[in-house]
Amino acid sequence: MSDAVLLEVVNLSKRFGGITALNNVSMRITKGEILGIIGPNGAGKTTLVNCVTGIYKPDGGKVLFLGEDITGRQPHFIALKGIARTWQKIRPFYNMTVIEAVTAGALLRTKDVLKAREEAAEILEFVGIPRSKFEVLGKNIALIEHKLVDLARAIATKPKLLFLDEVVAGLRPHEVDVIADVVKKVNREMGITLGVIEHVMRFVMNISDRIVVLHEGRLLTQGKPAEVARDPLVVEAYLGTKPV
Amino acid sequence: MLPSSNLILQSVLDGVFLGFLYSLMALGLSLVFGVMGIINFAHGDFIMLGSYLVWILANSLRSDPSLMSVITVPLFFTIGAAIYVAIIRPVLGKEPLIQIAVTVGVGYVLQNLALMMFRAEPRAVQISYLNFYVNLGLVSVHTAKLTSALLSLFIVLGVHYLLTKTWVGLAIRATAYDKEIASLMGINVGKIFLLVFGLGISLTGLAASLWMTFGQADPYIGSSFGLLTWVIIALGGLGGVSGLLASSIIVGVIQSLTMTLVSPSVSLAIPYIVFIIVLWFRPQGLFGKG
Amino acid sequence: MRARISSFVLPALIVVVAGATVPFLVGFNQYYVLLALQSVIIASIALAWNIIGGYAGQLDLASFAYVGLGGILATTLMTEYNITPWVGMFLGAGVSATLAFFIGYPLFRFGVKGVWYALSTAALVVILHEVSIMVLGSFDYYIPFVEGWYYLRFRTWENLYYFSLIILAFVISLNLYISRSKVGYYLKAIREDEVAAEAVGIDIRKYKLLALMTYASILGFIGYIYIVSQRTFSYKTFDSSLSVYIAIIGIVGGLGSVSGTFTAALILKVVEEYLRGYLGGVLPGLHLLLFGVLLITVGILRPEGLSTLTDALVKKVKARIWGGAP
Amino acid sequence: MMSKRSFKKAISKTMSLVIGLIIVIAVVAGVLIYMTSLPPTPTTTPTTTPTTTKPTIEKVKIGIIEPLTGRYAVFGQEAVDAARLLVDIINNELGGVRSLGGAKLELYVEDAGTDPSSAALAAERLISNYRPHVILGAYISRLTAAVAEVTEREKIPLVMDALVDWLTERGWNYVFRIAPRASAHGKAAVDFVLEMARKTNVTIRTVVVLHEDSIFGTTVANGVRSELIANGVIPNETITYAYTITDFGPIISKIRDLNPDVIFSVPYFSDGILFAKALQASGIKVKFIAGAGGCGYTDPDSIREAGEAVEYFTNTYSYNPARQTEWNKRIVQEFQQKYGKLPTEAAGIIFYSLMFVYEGLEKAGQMFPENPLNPDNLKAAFLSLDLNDSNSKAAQLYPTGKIKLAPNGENLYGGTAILQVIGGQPKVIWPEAEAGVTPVFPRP
Repeated sequence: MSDAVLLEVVNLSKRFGGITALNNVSMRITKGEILGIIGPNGAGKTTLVNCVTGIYKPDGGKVLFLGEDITGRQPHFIALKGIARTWQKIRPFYNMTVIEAVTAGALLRTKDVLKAREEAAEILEFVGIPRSKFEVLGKNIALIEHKLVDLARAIATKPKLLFLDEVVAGLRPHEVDVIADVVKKVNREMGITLGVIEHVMRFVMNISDRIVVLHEGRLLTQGKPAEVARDPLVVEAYLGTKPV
Repeated sequence: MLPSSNLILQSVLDGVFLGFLYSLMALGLSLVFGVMGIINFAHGDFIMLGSYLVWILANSLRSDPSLMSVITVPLFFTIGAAIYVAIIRPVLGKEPLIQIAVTVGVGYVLQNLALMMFRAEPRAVQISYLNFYVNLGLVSVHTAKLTSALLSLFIVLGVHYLLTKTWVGLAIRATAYDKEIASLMGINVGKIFLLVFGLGISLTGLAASLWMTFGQADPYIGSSFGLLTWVIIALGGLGGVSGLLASSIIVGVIQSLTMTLVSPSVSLAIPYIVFIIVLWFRPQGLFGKG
Repeated sequence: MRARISSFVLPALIVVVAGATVPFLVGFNQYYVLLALQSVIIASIALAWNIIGGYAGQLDLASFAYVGLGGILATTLMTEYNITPWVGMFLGAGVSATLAFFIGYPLFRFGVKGVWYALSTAALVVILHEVSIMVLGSFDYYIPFVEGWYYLRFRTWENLYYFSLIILAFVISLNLYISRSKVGYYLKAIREDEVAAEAVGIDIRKYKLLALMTYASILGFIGYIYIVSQRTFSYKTFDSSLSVYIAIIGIVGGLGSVSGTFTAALILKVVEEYLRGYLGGVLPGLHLLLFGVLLITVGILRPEGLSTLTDALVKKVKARIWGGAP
Repeated sequence: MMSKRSFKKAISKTMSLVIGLIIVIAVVAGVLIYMTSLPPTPTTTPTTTPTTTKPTIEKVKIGIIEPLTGRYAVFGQEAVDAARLLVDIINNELGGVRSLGGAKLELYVEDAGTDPSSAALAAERLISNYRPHVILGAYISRLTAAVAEVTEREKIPLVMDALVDWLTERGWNYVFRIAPRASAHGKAAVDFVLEMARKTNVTIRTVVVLHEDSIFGTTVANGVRSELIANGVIPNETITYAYTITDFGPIISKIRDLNPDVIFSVPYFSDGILFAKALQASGIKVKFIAGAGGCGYTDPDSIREAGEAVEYFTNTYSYNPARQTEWNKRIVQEFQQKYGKLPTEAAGIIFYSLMFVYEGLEKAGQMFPENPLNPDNLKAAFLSLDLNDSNSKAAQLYPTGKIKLAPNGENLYGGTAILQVIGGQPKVIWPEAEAGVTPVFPRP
């Protein structure tokens, strides 16, 4: 694992009306790691990813990817640079078949549709979608399959960095384990750096190399999973705002 | 020949009156779109249907069209509720294109139903208690228009009061804000939707009664009203009664001035051009809650 | 590779060959030939709409803005400057595509979509309608009778029909080609979810604009054929209800389905003509009323339109031809 | 872009050869079959009518293409009603076409729809199904043009009931128009007003032309304007509006501002009623409102709906329902009996047009006994007629009482009557007033 910085976020801020969703957040993601991004509801996790991937234009600060300033660029440009993502609320292509949806992702790096389809098939098999499902329309598959297809679609763009936004939300425990295995495989076998936004602590602690904690739009702390879990600030943030 | 300042003043006044009526026409659409997220392309055609109904009623009862609202409002509420159950409910939450397709279908049916029943010639009600002008020196005021403008304003403010000050209004606004949270709070979202769609359609029945005090019905007025009310919503944004009134008056005045200063043949082109350009620069104000 | 090429050229070829036999089958009865011509024109327009409406999912209600603009330009060039429509139609396509660019660029740039896109395009037709009243006045412009291929104007309808059949074939292959190409995948992804599409690297503005301009230029090209089949043009050529009608065909046929849209265009045109011919005097507007009902039914019960039926049929035919492999 | 290169590469040589071969074969075969099958098709044999040359002609087929659906259906329906009545009268009361051995007329009705596409289809269908000897239609100019192209190709005489001027100016060989052209309506309105102004010593300083913006309204209004200018009166303002106008407010404001002495108005239908009522409500004093173009103001429906508001308004008419000739009184009465309303313009035009066709057929039977229904013979017969009240029923139905066609098919004596609403009744006041009626000018 090299220590080369892949993504650097400097003093990033984002406001919605009177609410500050991100307040001077600075952080780094290094090449090859799995970074867990956690925090209670409304901590600004998704906003952070949205600002990095160009969905939102940040109000202040910088986003550097491989040293290049990509602050406020359009999402498709950022995707082309090599940052992909999945969505907290799944965003499937309902009226396209599974293979078509992933092919659309693969077409970012090639113009040849047949080649893209082959790549898509490989990736789908890699994440564990059987060939028999390839020609099924997006609206006819189960939630866990949606999550995997979404993931495959993002991987198909051949990203250097992939953000997973609450990828296991709504899944049953054994399904969470399936996703955890796939995510680790993506990191190890494909060499894709991952930013994992998560609510489910067991999942994120299990797979992450390192964890950053956001709270009320600020960076609260960061470190190894075990350290973070013991940090009193984190415990307070979680217990204080979200009585479970 | 240069238009006199009198003429301009008069046109602006006419436009303002028309604008108030437009605000009533747009109110129902705004409610349905804002609360339910339903894109109703048949809204104008309901005004058309109402106008014919008023034409029949007023001529057979030999009475003023505005009084016909006593009949049209409850009737249209029922029609609206029925259409909600039969046609709108199945497409709730579906992609916009499907909603548009379905409501365009409803509009098509209404328009051609009217064509079949009433043929194509425009119809005007012949009895109106208010069809005279009052001369005020610089300008003169058409009493029918003044009355419909005042009544429209009154109703728009009344609905605003209903939405802001009553429990039902609160429930409606909560539903508009977030369906799921509203239903968690014990609000029957299905009932609210039924109510809102019924209310939206009944407001077209009311607008039609006022419209027929000086306008005429024809199977095709629905399309121009439909587009015009959408333009008003686009300009005014959702939610605010003041935005609705302001944009209605702007559209009314632009239309009126175009008619006197350019040509009545092109009275729609300029509001539409304004609409398209506003869409470019204020898209954030147009998508409501976003 | 071979299967791929034939898969978008062959269907068009079949349509041309089958279509070319129609005049012979009806014994050159001008009524049926004209009906076939009008059906082919409507089908071509609806299939062009399929690119922006079906693939890219933008509910465009401005088809006759582009048909009218391109057609009126080509016609005027012919009547005023004796420029052959063979040139004029391409210029018409260019002008329509230019209009599409100036409309589409800001709309897509500023993220106007969904209902607002539909309304903007509906407004565009009305604007052109009213502007053309100012420019053209309220006159009918009759295309003087000059026969021959140079003018693409004929006494009988066969030649124009064959010509429009070739346009239809081109539009069909273009549709099929797009649906199998990168552009097609991208447009469909945009239709399904613009945000997700952009996140996988699709420049949604560029591709939507590309779809819009392709659609507009086909319509601008067909414009002359449409006007010459009408014999006159006027401000009424910018027809909003026909523009909505085209979108209805696309939706009833099934978004993005070539066979569905084609079938819907033929069926609706024939039903319309049947009702006019047999019931016209009895119940005016009946066919439009039926279309409205059809549209509601499709919207509620079968959002995929006719496409499931026609696609199954096409698959069967394909299986016959290639012995199974799709 | 990407498509071209991969496309080219992708087509293998054999594939392109096969495709090319199929296209060539299809085209060659198509052209060959087309060429060889040309002669026997009906489309290229228009000169021989299917009727035999022997004198036993049992029926003469009359086609009528009118808009029966959509916006213009009101007019088309009335025209067809009128045609049905007249065919009835001709067959039963007049004994058919006597010079053709009492051949009966047979009417074939076709709906022109609302646009040129459907009108052309209607014409093709009517001809391929029935091949009428004469066709009438189609009220709206665009629809008529689409029909005329077809009838011209098939050499079937088309008697038009559309009034717009240009229809007789296209060099078509088989079109005829008995009815006065649109600009004649405008001219008549101006001539009448100027004549009355001279007689009553009223000075006209300001004139406004107000018209609906369809091609018909515009052509009539152009007739008004050119006649005004020819007489040295420059109209101060021309206001146009779409006849679907819903609110006259802004126009009334403008008229108040201009304060005209005379308004020449070309309404379409109930926009006239709406305008009259708005003008009445406004209290603006205008010396005279002269309508032109046959619709609105003076027809019975308008008077019933607008009441007081249209008192003393005038309008020009292609037809004069009050004309006191034997046949006009008779047909108006029968129309009223059968349909329960007075005939308006749309019916009137069909009355005299169809009666003219009937008299033309009689003439053709006399002139060309061996082949009376040949289109060129029919045309010759039509052009040779010189009709007036004493020798013709058609002329008795016509406002000017005279019909004679010019070589382009236009009636040389095309003219209109002017009606005025007096005491809630439409009265003919110009060119000759009905018995006991004097025009009211200016409005009191």
